[in-house]
Amino acid sequence: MSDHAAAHGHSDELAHEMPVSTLISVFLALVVLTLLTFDASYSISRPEYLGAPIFGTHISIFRPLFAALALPAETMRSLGVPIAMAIATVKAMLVILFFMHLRHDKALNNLIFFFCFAFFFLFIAFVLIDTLQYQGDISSFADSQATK
Amino acid sequence: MLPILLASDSNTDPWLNWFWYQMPPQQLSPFAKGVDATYYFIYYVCVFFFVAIMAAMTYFCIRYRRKHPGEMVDKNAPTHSSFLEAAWSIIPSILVVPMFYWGFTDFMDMRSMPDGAYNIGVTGQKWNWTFSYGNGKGIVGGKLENVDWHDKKSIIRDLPAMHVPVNTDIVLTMNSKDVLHSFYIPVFRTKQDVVPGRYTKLWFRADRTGQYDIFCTEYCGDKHSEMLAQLVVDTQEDFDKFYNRVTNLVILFPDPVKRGEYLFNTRGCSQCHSLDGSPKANGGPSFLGAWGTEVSFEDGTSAKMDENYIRESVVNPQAKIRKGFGKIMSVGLLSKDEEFEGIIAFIRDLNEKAKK
Amino acid sequence: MSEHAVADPHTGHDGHQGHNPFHAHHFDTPKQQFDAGKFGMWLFLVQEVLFFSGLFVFYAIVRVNHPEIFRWGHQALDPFYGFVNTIVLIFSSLTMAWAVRCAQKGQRTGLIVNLVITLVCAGVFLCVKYVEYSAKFEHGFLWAGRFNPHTEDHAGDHSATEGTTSHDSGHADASHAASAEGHGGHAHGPVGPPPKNAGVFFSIYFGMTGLHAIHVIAGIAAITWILVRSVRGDFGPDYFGPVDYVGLYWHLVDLVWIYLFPMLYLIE
Amino acid sequence: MATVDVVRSGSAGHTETDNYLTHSKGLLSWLLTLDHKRIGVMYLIATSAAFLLGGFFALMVRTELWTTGRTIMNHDTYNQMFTLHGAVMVFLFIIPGIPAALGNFILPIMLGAKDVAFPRLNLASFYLWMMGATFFLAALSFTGLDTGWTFYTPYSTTDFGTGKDNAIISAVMGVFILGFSSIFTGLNFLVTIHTMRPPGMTWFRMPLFLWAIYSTAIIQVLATPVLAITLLLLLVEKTLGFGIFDPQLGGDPVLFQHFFWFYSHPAVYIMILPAMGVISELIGVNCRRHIFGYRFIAYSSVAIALLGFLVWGHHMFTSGQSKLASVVFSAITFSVAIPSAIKIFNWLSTMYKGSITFNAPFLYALSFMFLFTIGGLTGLFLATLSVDVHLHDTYFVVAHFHYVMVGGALTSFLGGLFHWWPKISGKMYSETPARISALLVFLGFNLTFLPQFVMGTRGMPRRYYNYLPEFEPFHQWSTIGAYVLGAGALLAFATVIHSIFRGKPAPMNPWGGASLEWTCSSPPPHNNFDKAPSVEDCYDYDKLVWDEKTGGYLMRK
Repeated sequence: MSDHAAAHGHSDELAHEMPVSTLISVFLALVVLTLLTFDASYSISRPEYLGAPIFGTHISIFRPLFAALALPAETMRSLGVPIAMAIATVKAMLVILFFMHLRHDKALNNLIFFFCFAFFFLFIAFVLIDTLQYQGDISSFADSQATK
Repeated sequence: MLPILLASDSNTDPWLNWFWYQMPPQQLSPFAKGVDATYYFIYYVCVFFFVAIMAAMTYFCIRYRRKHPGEMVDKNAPTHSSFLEAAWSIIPSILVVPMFYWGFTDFMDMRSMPDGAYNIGVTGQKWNWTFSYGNGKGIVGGKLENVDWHDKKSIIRDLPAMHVPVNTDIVLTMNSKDVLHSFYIPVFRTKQDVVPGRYTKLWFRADRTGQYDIFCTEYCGDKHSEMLAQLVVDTQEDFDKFYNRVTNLVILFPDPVKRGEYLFNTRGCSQCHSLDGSPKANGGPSFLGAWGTEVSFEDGTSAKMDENYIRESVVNPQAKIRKGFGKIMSVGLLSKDEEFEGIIAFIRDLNEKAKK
Repeated sequence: MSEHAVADPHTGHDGHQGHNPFHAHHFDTPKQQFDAGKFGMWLFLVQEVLFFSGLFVFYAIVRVNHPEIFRWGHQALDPFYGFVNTIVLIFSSLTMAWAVRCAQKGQRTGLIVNLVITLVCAGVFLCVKYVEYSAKFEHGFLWAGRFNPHTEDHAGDHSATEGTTSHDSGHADASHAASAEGHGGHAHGPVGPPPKNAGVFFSIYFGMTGLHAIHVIAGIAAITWILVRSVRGDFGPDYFGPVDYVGLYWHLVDLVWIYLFPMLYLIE
Repeated sequence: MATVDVVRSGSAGHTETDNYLTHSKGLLSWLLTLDHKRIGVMYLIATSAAFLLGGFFALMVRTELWTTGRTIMNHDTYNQMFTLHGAVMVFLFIIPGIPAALGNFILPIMLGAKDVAFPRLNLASFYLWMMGATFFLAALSFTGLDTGWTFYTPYSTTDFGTGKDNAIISAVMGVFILGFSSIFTGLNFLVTIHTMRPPGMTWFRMPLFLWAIYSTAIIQVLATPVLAITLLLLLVEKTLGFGIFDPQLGGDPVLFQHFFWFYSHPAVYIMILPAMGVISELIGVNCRRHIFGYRFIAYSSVAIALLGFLVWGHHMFTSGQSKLASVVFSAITFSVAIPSAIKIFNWLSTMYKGSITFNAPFLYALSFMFLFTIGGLTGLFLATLSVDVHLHDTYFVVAHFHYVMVGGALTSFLGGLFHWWPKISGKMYSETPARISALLVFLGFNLTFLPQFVMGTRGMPRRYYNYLPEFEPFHQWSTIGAYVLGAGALLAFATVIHSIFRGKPAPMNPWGGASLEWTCSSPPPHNNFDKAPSVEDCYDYDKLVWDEKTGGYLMRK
């Protein structure tokens, strides 16, 4: 199934073996991405944030980026969710593909796992669309109660 | 077939009325005819397919019945046919398109509220409906108690009646005080759940007078089945009479104290005046213990709190300002004699209650 | 939740038994058994994802319709704790993946050490959660039905709700530690009065992290079971399915947390 | 026929006496068994008991409705009766009935496997079922479970301050646990079908029953966890006040319906897909004709399973759901009609030029065709937006889903039970009472539910204890029908039980089925197959020969 199998010398290997170097690299990547999430979040929400104080200087990826783009405050706020979710998804993919071996797993296991996310999003999307539509009826009732 | 169906009117068409009891009840609202036409379209499609399938099934059962356990079948009988299978995938797919389309257009009709309609408030609670006219000026309600369920007249007599004028667009703004209910008027083919924490709306227009059933169709507990009401479609004159009757305070509250309490709560008095002796923030003096006492004013004068004083304070609030209070109340909120009678009785009654 | 099948004690012997004591009678080959177990575990994970989906839907709806609740509520959470827990879980994922590798290669000591580290990480995670939860209980930052934030506070502890003194939050030690990590000791007391239904934020917080914590506890039980079997020496290159399956489960727990952390602690 | 070379014994080497029933003895050998056949039998007993319990509640409901006003019980009792009827029938009988009872027994044998992939998990599912059922019985003893099987909020989260609260909590716990039983069963079947097929058993050689169970299992694994989380949220809402569904705490009661139907609509297909699978087998075998359009039926099962996830909002057209969502859900709902229609037409074509025998299983299959056609067609009314607004929550809906669930799932359960009973028990049931039971079920069922369509179109709301007097005649017809139906079902079970004691020993293949379960002895041996069976077309009946001596069919060599 892979070249590691040959190295191990076991003929009918049950599953792929992940090299230690890959595992540690993935771990480090996850840590870096976690710090990046902080960086993005703080760059958006905290004006006084300059970057992570490391080696006597402030290191930040997103702050100079946002500064360069000079986006209006509202736009920047609305970017918070997509950026955080995008980074989280990259992290999740790393975990799924390497820690969970899905990259080397059967196509079927890949299929069902991504299929289930399709249902997950379907669920969220339909419910969200509907509740957004009738939110007005709820808020108008809440307003009428407040004035009473 | 369809034009005949669209024109069919279940109130007058005896053939439709006779047909196998499959009749929905009378149709009254603008969309009821559309709903029924769609209903019948689906109905006849279903009958056609059902009869065809059952006829084929019966024929095969008789024609191909097994005569001996060892009997073998014709080996050349087909085990699939792309043509047939395509046919019975495509034909039903085509047939459901008009069903969806007519259902969709009538539904949008039902759910889009007309402009300038007459508004009635509907409140559902366990287990009765309350109808509110003129923004709460008139309230109609009632409960079923110990009726004879075999006698429809006695049921109707005890039910709260929602009166509406004929040939007028009516919008119901509905809310529930506790759990889910659902407001269902079969003659209008319309129904809407009544949800706590939000408003839901329903509209209709009755094109003839009469009296019709209203049901709660969302299970709401013990006496769900008794959460009924009557819809009374009146002529405009009758409706006006009804409206005057339900908004007439003397009829609604023969007891002046009750009338006063109602006015206190509904005409804004309670926003500034308390009933427990404590002053309200940015408000006026409390009503408790005030009756019959000597009250002093900002200009140094004083007067006894009696009928005339109260009347004057309501009609012209700026005339006498109580010591320690500002010129807050601006407009007289009551105008009719029976209203003054009520609020005076209410304030006087507070003292008597306090004494006890 | 072991999805693997082991030998059936009631079974009569058949041709396949003998070379592996954990090879169940109804599978033709160990490979078939392993694949069946793995497919079963993936299906179980699919089920888990959809199990969590309800809470994510709830989150999405409140988030979209009432962002003010989040803007206010998330300040009550200390990102430092979230950060520590993220690193702890990621690290435990690493050791778990490593444990699987050790099992595959028949390295018993490595397997045991990795599993023990994973267990310790899970324990640390729960301890941090405990500290966080007790702070929320103390300040009355509870779910909607019990939401009752106190502005007055216990002796010696500064209120987390006093927005004006936000730089001096109740979690002083945590904030300092956060600075040490290089992420600024920002305060985490909500600023301003709570918006309407602010408690819903804490319903979401307790709902999501609580369900996740239950999964962590289940994971601890599963890993302990694997550990016992590892000490017994059950696993080797021919048979390591259970380690792999529990590993997959543990990574899913990590996966959920990867989303929960920014969703609850970071996003405004 | 005596001149034809035939195989006399399906699994060589097994004597008549060594089968799964006699393999080991004692109560514990049953309670701790890992044999899918024994677990299937235990499920069969348990779900049949649940059916009788649910049926008892149904008769109580129908008896009370004999007259408007009080007949035999008060409001509260009536509300509990219809709640328990619905909940017991749905969660304890229909959902596990065919997949867990018949499926467990038949699936591995049909597939040519020795067992399901995870025998211990299989036993665990059974005990989870028992645990869930216990919680239900506890709810019964707390008295006052009256939320309907749907547990709609905010009624179910109301703080009643009586035993009702405990009853609701207990029942919700019960359903939660039953959900996991269902998930594990589905998971087990999916893995079994994917990984345990013997050489030669390709996907398109699988009997259609397996395709149906496979599709069902997809739904069980994908949808049931959503029910589980919904009920968990309902529990924390009720006990702690989480503010998810309760408007007073900022929640949204309509959200509960979204959550609930995301599971419960696909759950309808958990109920009907296995039934369709059973019918495919019954029709093929009893018409002795290769099933018509095999691939279309197989694909349509999977299509129904997947489309079933996209239509849940059609339960909510009047709930306060937005117009947009309603329109989208209505449009998608119609798409489910197509695969269902394909199945009906394909079954019908299978009968063409067949050799049709009218044994009890086939009579049940015929009534399935009749009843499910009505059930399916009346679904069109309810998928149509404007018509549904009128019919929603009336007896029309009640009649519609009973035509699907009872007319579909119950008749195929009984049909399948008779069909595989010789295999399960090794005994032949007596044909005449079985046929009479089929007739009674068919007539009683129609008498019960046809009048309900009429009432529904005339606006009679469901879940009513009292009703307007004009509906009384319809209710009385309905009640009479219910008793006939009940008698039919009892007769069916009595016939089956009678055969255990008095039935003739069953031949290996009494009906002439060509799928693998008919190639092992009746009852099957403990290990099903000693060596992987050779797999051929499971709908090719030419290879079978009638054997007068044993009263069954034998395989041509």
